[in-house]
Amino acid sequence: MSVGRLPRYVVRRVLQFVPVILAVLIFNFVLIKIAPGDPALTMAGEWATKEQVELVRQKWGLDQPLMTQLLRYLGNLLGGDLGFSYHYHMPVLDVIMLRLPKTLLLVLTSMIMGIVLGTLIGVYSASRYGTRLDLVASVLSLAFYSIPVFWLGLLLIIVFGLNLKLFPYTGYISFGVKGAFSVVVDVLWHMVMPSVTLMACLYIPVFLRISRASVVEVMKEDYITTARAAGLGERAVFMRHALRNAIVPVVQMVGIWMSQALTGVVLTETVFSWPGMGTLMYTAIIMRDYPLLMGIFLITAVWVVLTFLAVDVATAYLDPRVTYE
Amino acid sequence: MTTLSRTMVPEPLMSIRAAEKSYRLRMGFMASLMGKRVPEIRAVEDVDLDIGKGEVVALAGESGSGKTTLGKVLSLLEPPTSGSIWFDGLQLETLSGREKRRMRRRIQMIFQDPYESLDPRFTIFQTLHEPLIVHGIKDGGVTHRDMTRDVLDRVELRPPEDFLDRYPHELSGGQRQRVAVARAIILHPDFIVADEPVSMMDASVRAGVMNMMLRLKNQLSLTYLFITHDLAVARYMADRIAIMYLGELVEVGNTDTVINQPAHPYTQILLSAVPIPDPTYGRKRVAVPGEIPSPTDKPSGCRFHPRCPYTEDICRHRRPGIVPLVDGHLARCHFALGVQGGNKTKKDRSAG
Amino acid sequence: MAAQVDQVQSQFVESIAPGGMGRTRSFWRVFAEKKTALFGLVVMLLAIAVALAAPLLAPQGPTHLYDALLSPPSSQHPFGTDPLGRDVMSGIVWGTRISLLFAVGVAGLSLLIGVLLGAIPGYYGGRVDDLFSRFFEVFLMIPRFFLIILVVAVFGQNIIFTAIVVGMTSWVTNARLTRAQVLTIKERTFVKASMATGASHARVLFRHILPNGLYPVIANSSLEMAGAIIIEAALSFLGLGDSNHLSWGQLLFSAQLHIHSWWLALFPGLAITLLVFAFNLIGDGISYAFNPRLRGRG
Amino acid sequence: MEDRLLLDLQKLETRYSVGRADVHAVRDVSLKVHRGETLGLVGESGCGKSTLGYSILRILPENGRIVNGHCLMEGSDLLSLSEDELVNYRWSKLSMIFQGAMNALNPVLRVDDILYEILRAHKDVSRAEAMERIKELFDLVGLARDHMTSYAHELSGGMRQRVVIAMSLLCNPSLIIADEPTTAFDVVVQDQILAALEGIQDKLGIGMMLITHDIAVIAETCDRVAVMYAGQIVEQSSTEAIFHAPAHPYTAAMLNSFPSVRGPARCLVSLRGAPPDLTNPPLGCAFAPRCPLAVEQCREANPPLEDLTTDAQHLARCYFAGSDAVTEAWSAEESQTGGAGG
Repeated sequence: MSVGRLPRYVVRRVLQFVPVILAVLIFNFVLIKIAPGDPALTMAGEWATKEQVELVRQKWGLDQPLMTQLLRYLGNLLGGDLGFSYHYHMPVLDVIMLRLPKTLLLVLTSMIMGIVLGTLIGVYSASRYGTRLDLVASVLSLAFYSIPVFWLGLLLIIVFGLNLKLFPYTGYISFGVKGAFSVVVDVLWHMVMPSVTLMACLYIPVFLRISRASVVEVMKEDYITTARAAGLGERAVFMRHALRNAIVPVVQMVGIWMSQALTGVVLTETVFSWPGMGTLMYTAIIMRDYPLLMGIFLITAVWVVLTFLAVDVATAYLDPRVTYE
Repeated sequence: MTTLSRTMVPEPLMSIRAAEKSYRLRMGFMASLMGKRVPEIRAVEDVDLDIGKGEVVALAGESGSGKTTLGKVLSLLEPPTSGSIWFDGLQLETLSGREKRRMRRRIQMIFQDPYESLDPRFTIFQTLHEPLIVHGIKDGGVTHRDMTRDVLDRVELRPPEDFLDRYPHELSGGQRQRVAVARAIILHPDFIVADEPVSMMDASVRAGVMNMMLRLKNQLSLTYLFITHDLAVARYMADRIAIMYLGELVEVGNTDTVINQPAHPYTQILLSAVPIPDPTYGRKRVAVPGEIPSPTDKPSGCRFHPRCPYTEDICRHRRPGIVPLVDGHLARCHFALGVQGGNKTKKDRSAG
Repeated sequence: MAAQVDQVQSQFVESIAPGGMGRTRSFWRVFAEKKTALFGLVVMLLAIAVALAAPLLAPQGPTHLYDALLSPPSSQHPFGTDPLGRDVMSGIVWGTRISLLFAVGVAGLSLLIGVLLGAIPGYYGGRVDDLFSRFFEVFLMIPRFFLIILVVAVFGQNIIFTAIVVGMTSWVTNARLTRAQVLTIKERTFVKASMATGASHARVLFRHILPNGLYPVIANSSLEMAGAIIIEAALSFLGLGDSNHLSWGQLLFSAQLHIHSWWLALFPGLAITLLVFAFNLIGDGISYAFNPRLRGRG
Repeated sequence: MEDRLLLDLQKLETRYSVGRADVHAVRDVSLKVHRGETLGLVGESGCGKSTLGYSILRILPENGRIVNGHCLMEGSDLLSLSEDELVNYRWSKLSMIFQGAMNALNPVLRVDDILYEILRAHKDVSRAEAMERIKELFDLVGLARDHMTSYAHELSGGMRQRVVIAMSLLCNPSLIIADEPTTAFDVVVQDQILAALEGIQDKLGIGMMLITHDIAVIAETCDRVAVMYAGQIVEQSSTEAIFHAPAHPYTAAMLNSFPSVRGPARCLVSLRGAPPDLTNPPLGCAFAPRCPLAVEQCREANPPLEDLTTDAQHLARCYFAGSDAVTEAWSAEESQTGGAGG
């Protein structure tokens, strides 16, 4: 727990992750290269002549051996160059930077609300362990978790968008909105349905169940019995002894879902036409925009690594048995 | 020093010479790639011991003394890191895989926890049957079912038919341990390593299992290495007692001698710590500082010197060899003779 | 530690402590104590019955074109018809077969690969374990759904191929559960006892370790089936389904395009949710029945 | 003697519901513990001795309940206290040392914080005052003060058990119930813990109830002994009387089943069979099926806990109590089994 070791630990962990990211990149690179279809052909367009296709091939270095292509790609990466998107005719990094904030806005908002709500209900449910309320909470959470996000999204659109016309259901902002305040309100308005979908089908059930399960588990520990026997009131037992221990699995679950924040919401983004990373990835795949795809993979991998690291640091902070080793 | 121990037993069934078992600590993949030195634990070091045919030798010590590891090595569960083990004239490390498998028929093991040592998904018959299958015993004139019935009868689980098709969870702890003993004797072994076989039982059941094991020893001419942390149990079961501390044998001798005239300070302290089931006895408590250190970080010189009441300078830097006393009694202490003879003044520090 | 990321559905098995108990007889009793798990079982059996009886329940087949296009639910078409005049209920009835087969195929493949790949590092430990664990970790860093979309979009949209892809990307949870179980059970005394009698590695692994340790994998397989049904639906929903097989997801795909015909979305989605819910309940029940730690004290 | 009375258990009965059945874990137990006295409660696993301890503190698991009896602590009945009153009562009057200290300390809290928390729940103390008290107790149980700021996982098993003992003393209780405080420890550590407990008893003169299965521990530390079998007290007396003239065949068997490192080598007695199923306790004496003395009468009616003296100093639940048959019962049994000895 000594904070002094933290910087060294972070550096070491980041260094450890470099080969992992490299492995992910190479894997994706190879996967894309063995895919059927000729990217040069796709890029040059359907009506291109043979010469034009060759020209494109040469321009992008697609005629080089695979190894050379890979090395060149990695070399460019070191220089901060993620390549150029065929489809958007923009540098890959720029395309991603346009989309990334929108996904983060949607996902982080929904997730934070989901974590808070889910954990509160879960902990309350655990404190009433075995009661009817607890049973209802745990069955309902599983039922909601079983609903496909895109289906709930579709139903919400049909009911609240088309019929009741309460909320907008495509995009993240209405056309022609001006002024900071109006923009914020408009974006929030657009976020309501996608957020509700994400929270209802994923975040609330997941955090409800994990927090409930870990509190229930902790309450069976001997030190809880000891604390009770020692005359600590039920409240103190719960607040001081149970929660601190039960929070660790919840934090790890936050890490798991946070690590999937960028790509885990492709379906929700698709249903609500939210211009985020999910829809971008889908477009990149359908359009065979390989440089963009590689860029997305890279950003995703880095994101995953960072969230893992954050969880490890948080776990070591919360649980003295885990050290920064 | 090896020759000394050999004189103890005229016709040893098993001879252990300079046996050592060390483990490498697991470390991260990355760290091992970076070529960091792997830390090592020497769980057993420099052990010489002879076990005579028909003898019961108790191996006693605290947890962390390495007694279970030595038991695993002797029961062929794990190979020694160095040293040699001779069994009935054969050197075990030189055996081929097939010979080793055949050797397993002659060396069996009984484990501590009867709730753990039987596969919960196997019936008693399946459990007893397994060694017969593994060693390709013919299911002929005497059927496997007969053999299992016979061993159940020997371990006093009667009538055997009532037990064959039951599952372990339907039996009591004592009954399970009897099944474990039955499994150990079904192949007619010569030597049985019993690792704390009675330490998890209630006293009244424990006495029954101990008595049964002694009876089986006589009936089937078995030899036991009986591992225990309880010197009272060791005294009841054993002909000879060997005391372990931090991976070494510190004292070996006949049961009466070790119990009544211990030559190693550690043995004395162990004995003085055993409560006596007699309210009038008035035991003298010899306080010993600290607890047994971790085997990763053993003290220099005599392993026991930081906790020993008689420590002198030599103990801190020189590791004592084995000192022979009368009648095959050995102790690893610079002052073995003095301690036993009482020349050293006891620094009793009765607590309370 | 880094390997905590798991498949989406795995958090329900995470709480299963390694270990194992093997009272097959009491298993059903405990499982039946959980009414919700029984409900899941009933729904699953019902789904199987519907799948088997599809020719009786919807004799015209799922692709028969009726005259009524986009008709709302009526006595003739209880769940309505789609823009081509296909009966939605027939589609759901026949789609049950595809969903179930897909789920079983995916879970089976994932089980096979997972148990094999998990048993090796668990049993041998040491370097082998380090190597495999690292491999699992790297595999977990690849966004799974992303990869499935990529492979299916690029290499083709055959449903069997899709099942294989999904199965091959979902084994990691099984492998990690198996590894953890084998690692623990290997150290248990009854395994040591079997080794001491001279039993072979194969015997020890297949007769003692795996039978005692597979229950989290079994529980996970049920969740895996739930996940597979959702993934198939999701792929179809994105237009990456197999157009030769009318699955529930395919029905939803067309619903997306005819958003005013609410019945197109409602009924297939309900079917998916119900079956997924059932598999989740069953998985929950299995871990509950097998793991004494999830139950109360005493 | 009576003015020194601390705990007076009267006809306590505790049951667990398991499935549809009830396990009669504690049946009609009456006991007294006095100030300055250590009472040993001895019996084998499943005899109800731990349940008795939990019942007194009313910390039974969810499926357990006390169905009958009184538990008078310095005159007030613990069983009639409300949950709130009980919270204050626990630890300030009556504390417990649990079996398995390994898990009795919260792994994510520092030892001093755990202790401070408990002290604060009972007394209005500043942190500094609390730390003084904790230091005092650490000295008393023989723990170095440096360990105050440790986490549980940084301590050895023996040290953790000392922390748990210190914890039980925090609020100056008048009675401590120690449930198998030395089980699972090696003999040297066990001895250190026993020494610490004896030291506490000498210095503080409080009442102590020591629950154990080990009669050697009883012999060395207890003034009086109660022997439990199948949920009942079968014999109760001073330690000397029990060890020298056991009046119940079960006590006699227990005494003869323990090996010792001192005294003459002798054959050990073992019991056949198992204790009765307590979902359906037998009508007669619970020990009868395993007893060599059992006669028809034993199987038909449970013998009462009879006073062998005039002042309730030696009680035994056996029709043969006090006769020589009891002490000789097992020597006959030994020759029967052939009694292989060491």
